[in-house]
Amino acid sequence: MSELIGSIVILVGAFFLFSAGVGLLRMPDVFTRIQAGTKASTLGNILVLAGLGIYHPGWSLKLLIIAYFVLMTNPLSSHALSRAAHSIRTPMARTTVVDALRDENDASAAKGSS
Amino acid sequence: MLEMLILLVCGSILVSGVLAVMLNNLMAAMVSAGLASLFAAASYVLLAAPDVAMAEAAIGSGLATLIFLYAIRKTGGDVTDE
Amino acid sequence: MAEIILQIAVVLIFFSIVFGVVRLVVGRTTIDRVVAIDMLSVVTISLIALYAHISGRFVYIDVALVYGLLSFLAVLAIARYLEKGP
Amino acid sequence: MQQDHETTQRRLVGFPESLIVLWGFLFVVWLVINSSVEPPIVVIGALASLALAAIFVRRGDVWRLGLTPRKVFHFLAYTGVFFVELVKANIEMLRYVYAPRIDIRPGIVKVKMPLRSPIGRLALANSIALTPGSLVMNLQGDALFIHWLDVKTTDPDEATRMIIGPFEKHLGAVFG
Repeated sequence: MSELIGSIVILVGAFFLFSAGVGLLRMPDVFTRIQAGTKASTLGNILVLAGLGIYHPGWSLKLLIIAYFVLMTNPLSSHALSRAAHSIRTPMARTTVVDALRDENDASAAKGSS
Repeated sequence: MLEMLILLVCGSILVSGVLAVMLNNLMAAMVSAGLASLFAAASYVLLAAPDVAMAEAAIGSGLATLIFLYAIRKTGGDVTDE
Repeated sequence: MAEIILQIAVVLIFFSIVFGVVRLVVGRTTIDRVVAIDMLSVVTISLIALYAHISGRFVYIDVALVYGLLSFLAVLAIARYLEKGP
Repeated sequence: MQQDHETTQRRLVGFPESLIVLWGFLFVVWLVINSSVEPPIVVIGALASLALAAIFVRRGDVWRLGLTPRKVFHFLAYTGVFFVELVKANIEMLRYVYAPRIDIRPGIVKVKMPLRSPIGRLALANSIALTPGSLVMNLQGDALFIHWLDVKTTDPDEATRMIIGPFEKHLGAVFG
């Protein structure tokens, strides 16, 4: 019984990894790609590790450490990437409504120069 | 199933290696070289050599990328495409 | 039954790697390629952990652990470099 | 000279407590990674993690948590809320990804940061990066800039309530 539950959890995790790939391919600009890739791959990885933990309860401490590392480092790298992409002025999608960060930077630059 | 996975991973090594040679942008070429080493580590695991895979992951994917980055920063010559 | 479900999961991860490599080849800017390498490293961690179960050897989990620590460092260094400028 | 002495004093307030917290954390990670309790491994791990903790605790008072049962309870509640939000975020992401035509209106909005301590800010930023359609981009003073996948409002107060509403109570209780 635990084999069946574990394999179904692993299948759901693999489906989330697959949709991370589809999102990486289909989204219109860099920032939305970062969001799709990061979120779906994090949950997919955690679900695959949880399914393996259901299979082998003896492995679960080390799997927990791996899940903790991924959960801590993946948002950090996505944050650093998006900040770098914004600071080198990567073009955003055409449907973008508002960009408060660029407004703020322009305002502070104008205040500094005058 | 295992043969399929090994074929996929080795094909990915080939694609990223060719890309690392062909690209004009230095940063993108460095990223592709790191990806080739990442897939090489995965193929070592699939071929049942976990210690070699650990060394490859530590050196090739982590350390070599940092050293390339340091060298690009020292020379200061970055060629952009387009 | 469980074996068949695991094989379907491996095929899904297979296609996820294919999509990541396509984004690496197509990607217009450098940031696109770095996002692809970030996603591919997480997918590869899952693949190695799953293969540790399929082959039944506990040692392979250590490779996934080392991987998860070091790929993050490379991505962070590249992002800092791109932000500061050459 | 006097000033130098004062800064050393302030830096060492709460030194033993944060040292013990960081030492215990590193030691548990070492034991799990080695997955054995033989005497040489335990002794080497204790010495190495003590040295690392003593080096890193001297830089600021980041690790001074002040553990109480109330904080532990709020941290557990925060973990539950976080996983519910993570699953919700991914279901929403699936809806965007598999739609036949991607119809989103992304944008960058500005919200207010309610927390003070550095580790609380780290936890809040990491949780925002994993919740529905939002990603922290920059932090200037007390203002967070967030890339939102589907912008519903551009007013800072309304956006603050909508994005960091679920976490604010528990994280405020834990980290202050």
